[in-house]
Amino acid sequence: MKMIRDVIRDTIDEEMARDDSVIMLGEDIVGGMGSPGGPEAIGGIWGTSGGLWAKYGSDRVIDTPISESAIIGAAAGASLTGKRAIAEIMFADFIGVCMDQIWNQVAKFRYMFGGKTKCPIVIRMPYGAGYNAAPQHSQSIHAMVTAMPGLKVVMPSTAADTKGLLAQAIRDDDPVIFLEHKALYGVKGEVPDGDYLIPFGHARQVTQGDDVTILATGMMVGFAEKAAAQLAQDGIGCDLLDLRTTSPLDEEAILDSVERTGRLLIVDESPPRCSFATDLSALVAQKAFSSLRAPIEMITGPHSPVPFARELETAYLPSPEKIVAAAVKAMSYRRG
Amino acid sequence: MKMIRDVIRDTIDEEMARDDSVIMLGEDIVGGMGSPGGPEAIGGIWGTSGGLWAKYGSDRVIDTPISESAIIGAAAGASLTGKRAIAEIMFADFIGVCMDQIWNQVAKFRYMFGGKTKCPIVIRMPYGAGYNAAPQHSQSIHAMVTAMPGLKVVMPSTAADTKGLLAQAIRDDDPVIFLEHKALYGVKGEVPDGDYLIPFGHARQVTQGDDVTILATGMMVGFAEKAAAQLAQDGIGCDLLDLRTTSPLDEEAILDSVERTGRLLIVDESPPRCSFATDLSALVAQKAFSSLRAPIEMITGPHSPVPFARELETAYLPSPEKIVAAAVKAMSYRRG
Amino acid sequence: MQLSREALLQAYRQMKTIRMFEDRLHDEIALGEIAGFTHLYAGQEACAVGVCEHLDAQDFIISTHRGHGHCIAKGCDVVDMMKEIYGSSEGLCKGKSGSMHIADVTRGMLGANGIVGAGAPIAVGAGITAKGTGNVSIAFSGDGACNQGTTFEAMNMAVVLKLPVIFVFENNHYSEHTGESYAVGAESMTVRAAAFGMKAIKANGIDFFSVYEGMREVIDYCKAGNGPASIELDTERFFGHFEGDPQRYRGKGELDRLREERDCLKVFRTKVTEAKLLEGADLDRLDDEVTALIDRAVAESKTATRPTADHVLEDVYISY
Amino acid sequence: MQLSREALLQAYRQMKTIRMFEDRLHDEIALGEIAGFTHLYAGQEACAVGVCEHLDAQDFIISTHRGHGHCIAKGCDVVDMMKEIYGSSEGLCKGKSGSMHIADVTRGMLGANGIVGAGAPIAVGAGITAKGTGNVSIAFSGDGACNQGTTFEAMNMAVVLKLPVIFVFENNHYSEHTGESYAVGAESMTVRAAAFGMKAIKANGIDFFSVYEGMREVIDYCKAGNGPASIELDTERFFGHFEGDPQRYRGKGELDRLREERDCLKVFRTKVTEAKLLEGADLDRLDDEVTALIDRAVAESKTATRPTADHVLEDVYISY
Ligand SMILES: Cc1ncc(C[n+]2csc(CCOP(=O)(O)OP(=O)(O)O)c2C)c(N)n1
Ligand SMILES: Cc1ncc(C[n+]2csc(CCOP(=O)(O)OP(=O)(O)O)c2C)c(N)n1
Ligand SMILES: [Mg+2]
Ligand SMILES: [Mg+2]
Repeated sequence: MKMIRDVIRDTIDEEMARDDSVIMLGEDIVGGMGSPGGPEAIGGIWGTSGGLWAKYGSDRVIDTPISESAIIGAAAGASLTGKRAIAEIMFADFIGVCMDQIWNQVAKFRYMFGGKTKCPIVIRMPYGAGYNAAPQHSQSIHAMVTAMPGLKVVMPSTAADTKGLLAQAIRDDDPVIFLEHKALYGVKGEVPDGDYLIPFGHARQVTQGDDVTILATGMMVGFAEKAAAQLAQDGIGCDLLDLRTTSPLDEEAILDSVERTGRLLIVDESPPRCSFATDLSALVAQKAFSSLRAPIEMITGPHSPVPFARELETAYLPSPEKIVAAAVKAMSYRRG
Repeated sequence: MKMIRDVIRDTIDEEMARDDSVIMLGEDIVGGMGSPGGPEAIGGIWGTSGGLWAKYGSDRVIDTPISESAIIGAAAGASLTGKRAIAEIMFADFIGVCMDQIWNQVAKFRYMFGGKTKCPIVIRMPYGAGYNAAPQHSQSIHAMVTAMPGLKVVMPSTAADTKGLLAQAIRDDDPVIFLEHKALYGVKGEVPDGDYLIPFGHARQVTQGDDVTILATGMMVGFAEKAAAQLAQDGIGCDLLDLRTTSPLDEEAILDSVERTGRLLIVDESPPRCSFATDLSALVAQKAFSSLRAPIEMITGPHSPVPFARELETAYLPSPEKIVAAAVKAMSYRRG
Repeated sequence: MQLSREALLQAYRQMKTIRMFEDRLHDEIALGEIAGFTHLYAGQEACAVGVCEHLDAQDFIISTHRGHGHCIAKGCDVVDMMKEIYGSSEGLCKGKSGSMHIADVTRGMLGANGIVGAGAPIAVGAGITAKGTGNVSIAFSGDGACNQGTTFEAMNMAVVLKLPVIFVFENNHYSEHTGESYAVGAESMTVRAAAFGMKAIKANGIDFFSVYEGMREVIDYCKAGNGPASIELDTERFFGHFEGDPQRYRGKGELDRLREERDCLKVFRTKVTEAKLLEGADLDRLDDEVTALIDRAVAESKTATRPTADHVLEDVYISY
Repeated sequence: MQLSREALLQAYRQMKTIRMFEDRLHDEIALGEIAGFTHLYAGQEACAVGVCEHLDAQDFIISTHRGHGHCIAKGCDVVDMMKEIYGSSEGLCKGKSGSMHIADVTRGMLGANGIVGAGAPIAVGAGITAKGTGNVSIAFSGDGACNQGTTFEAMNMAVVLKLPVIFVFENNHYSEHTGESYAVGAESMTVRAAAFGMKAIKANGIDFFSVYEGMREVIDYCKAGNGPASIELDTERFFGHFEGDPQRYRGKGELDRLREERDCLKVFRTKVTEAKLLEGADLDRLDDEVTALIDRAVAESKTATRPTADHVLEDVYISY
């Protein structure tokens, strides 16, 4: 059993040991640079890089000033020229100060350069609400990056998946956005030893059932699992898929499931408009229309920033209760 | 009859004359600052600000260095403190270098500050493909900004709407993203004289029909109009709605129409994932499910950057032909 | 030192209010009473107060993630601030914002800000509003924030537009856990700011009088229409970067030494009493006053109304 | 001037190739043969060539929206470049990129770039790769791009990480229609760059030899492990900002004067012939060679294979 934050550290460690071209950049990922306590007084504010600087040195574990555009740009330039850079953006919310480098540079290099180059970069971004971290430190940005052609987007929900998907991300030749839910860092799970890779675009079947399909990622998977357990007691069988990667997307698993259940719930942490939830809904409304027996229900945040106060943030977030209610609604739907 | 670029200039002029607090910021919006030819040698690279500097002076028509974050930040700070700033970002594609100011600052001020302030800013952004301007100068960003709570998003398609919606945007107390399709600047149309405001959230009915609902915005409206004319000849009646604003959205008009037609085509210029097209699809799949008689069809760009070459860009974009084909497909659908 | 007795008392009251606000928050957070990320300002009081004592409600400031001190110094209601940090709907921002986004635009306080470097461009905009009115706009930034692209853009734009903007750099020598000497590649942020084409000076950020005098100089410069200026304040933070930070990046005994030798409140007390401008008893009275205020703020916050689910969608828009 | 005869001929060939490439494009664009936005480099040839003649394929450069000159100087295939600008699938980037994104990473050319200021951070990354190898990484930027936050961040980060990165600022005195004196608030971009903590020099951007010598100085400095450097090149652009620009921001007669007095090709020819390093006939021979090359490039481009719809989704990913 290992905490997800340690899985991340250990996986990076293994990949850095395996391949000299892997480097890491970010703010305070060493910690203590230029301070009396000295380097690695800390080892990353998320505890995901402890010990790496001591092992691999300043040329491979690179602490940077607060300059997110330069962090992504530097990781991109290094990855274009032979490295495999892992960039850490301390909070996904900071994508706003470095989006051009992600969207117009990293995501488009290969296309713009006629397929003659690669940019094997991993951009790690802790994301998500649940910490009362207020509007600028609580956001989920997976829709924004999933919308960007040229990026792959990963959202692990378990310790084992974190290892398999992160190793895959680092070895992948395409740019990968690796989204780590802040609330999951402390969660523990079994992790396979040795080389362990999970290919992108393959959903994980969490629970099986024939009544309702539930799609979720990241922290929402646990919420949906709780809801599914409750629903099972009430005799409603849930087919819960943890999508693992939003781009590429396991369309097949989704469509197969909906064809079986005829009902779809989508659980998504971000606000509803132009979201990953709408993306999944549209997929099914176009490609599995004839199987649908009820309206597609989306359980998402509202169209508002993530508020600070505990009561407000709780009201903002999806919850097992809201999922259960939506499932009951879908089950009781009769075409009018 | 007036070209849309002139409508924009004239509307800004009228609003600046009407209200001293209206100011304007952007790169080269005066043109010729610090050059031998002198100020207003140009008047904006899009021709949307000619003559305004001469009329209103440097304190209200503010030419800036190439610093988009500072442009939006400055417009935001001015708008928080009593001005109504109109910021021009020369191409919508440049949102990547100023997104934090739009997303985490402008959009969230009122919410974060407990509803005790306003930030009446208009951010004008020329967008869209069709000019062979290649991957970094051809994008449509309406999904990204529609997803952001706190912003209103406007996408006019006619000269008259440009006037009514821009005047509304400038007088609106909420932040507005005003998206101008580059290919429409030269399009002419009748424009009402005098004070003319179009409230946000009200779609424009372009054609009426009972067979298929078509939703479009910006340049896509003209494409859909052509398709509707062709389809009318083939006996297929299209209910074409120009949505005008994507946020707020005229849900009522959309749902009413789909309830009548039972078939929905969505025409959208951007890539498909987590897009405005999926947003509309999800709305209908959730709220007008029982009326749907065929899968919802989306005619969008593919999941790729906008390519440069003429043939590629043409293949990338939706077209009247693609819309016609999708309508025919929807009409011939039989639930299997 | 031409400050009146009232002005001196006011400066001390403000600094002490900030200190006690932060000390008390530190304790309450340790008790688990307060949610979210909180960055305490204790140690830097002479900066906020030395700057803001020059300002009135028509002058603008914008702050950082470490914003409580600036808010208090600019006149935000201390009880309402505390309620905000507790997440009450009676809070200054109705519980929507918490520590990191406290604002009161009616007092010219344009908000704390969770995005490092985001404030400086916004201060430029407030400078557009202030231009020609005799008022100024102040951007507070840290030694970490000064490396962010937005801060640089703002500095250049303020120079180009000749705006009355003052960039106040509070150099507390750390950005999170990283030493300033590592992250600022330049000889100093002041040398760098000067090269942008503005007046750029330094002052002693643990000495209220030094900050106050320095600010007078740059404010006069701005008000004379010369465009922006910057001032770097050498200062110290007494708590961790955020609450919970074990501060292993500090040197051995560093914190004890700072609290002993570089406490701006002690420095102030010594100066004014030695110069016989105020008596110790004057200051003690203020200490009591402030203690009562902070006690009341915390007590009221603990019982203040909590927000409810229907508030979530309020105040996203004015009309929608 | 310690350049060999071969080196001089090569420098002239490169500059002339750029000039004729651009002059020809100007004509073809006027004929409506070429789609999209094209920014011509003519006038600045001594900059690209003076820089790149120091480099080999293991050194990296990154360019701007005005990239043709840098591409040619760094060794990109001229015919393939022309085909790209014509949008052929035989183009260097298969017709996906056009003028604004031409790249050839195998030659260390990391791309023209349509986003002003985007290149400098990427050059920092190439500098990470170059560090310790004896190679360097070059970021070309304009007098407009030097005000972008990304450029500033890149400069500071390169200093902090002591990378062999050279910021080459081509000061052609205009960003689009705006004069450099307006948009750069600092005394000069060189003074500002120096204050970031790097060696910062100026050279005469219409004199190949001045650029070449200046570059030698900064490259030596970088290779000695001192970290980054910058060089500002005083230069001129001969065409509009983009093709179609009426250039009303120019002074009366300005363009004629520049073409007469500040043409880097004329300056080069005069210098090398007066110093008897080369004969006019040598250069004329190269002119003919280059004319033939450009003629061939255009002719081949006009008949080259066109891309088809099924190419749109190619090369978005390596595997998906
Ligand atoms: C854009 C952005 N990057 C990183 C962070 C995380 N962060 C918050 S405060 C901080 C350090 C700021 O240092 P400094 O400017 O010196 O201010 P201080 O904390 O010392 O007051 C960092 C890196 C952030 N909030 N925003
Ligand atoms: C982020 C961004 N902002 C604005 C533009 C539009 N633009 C393209 S080139 C240019 C001027 C650049 O000036 P300079 O850096 O001096 O280069 P030059 O054109 O003189 O070569 C501008 C404003 C852009 N492409 N990207
Ligand atoms: Mg600091
Ligand atoms: Mg220029």
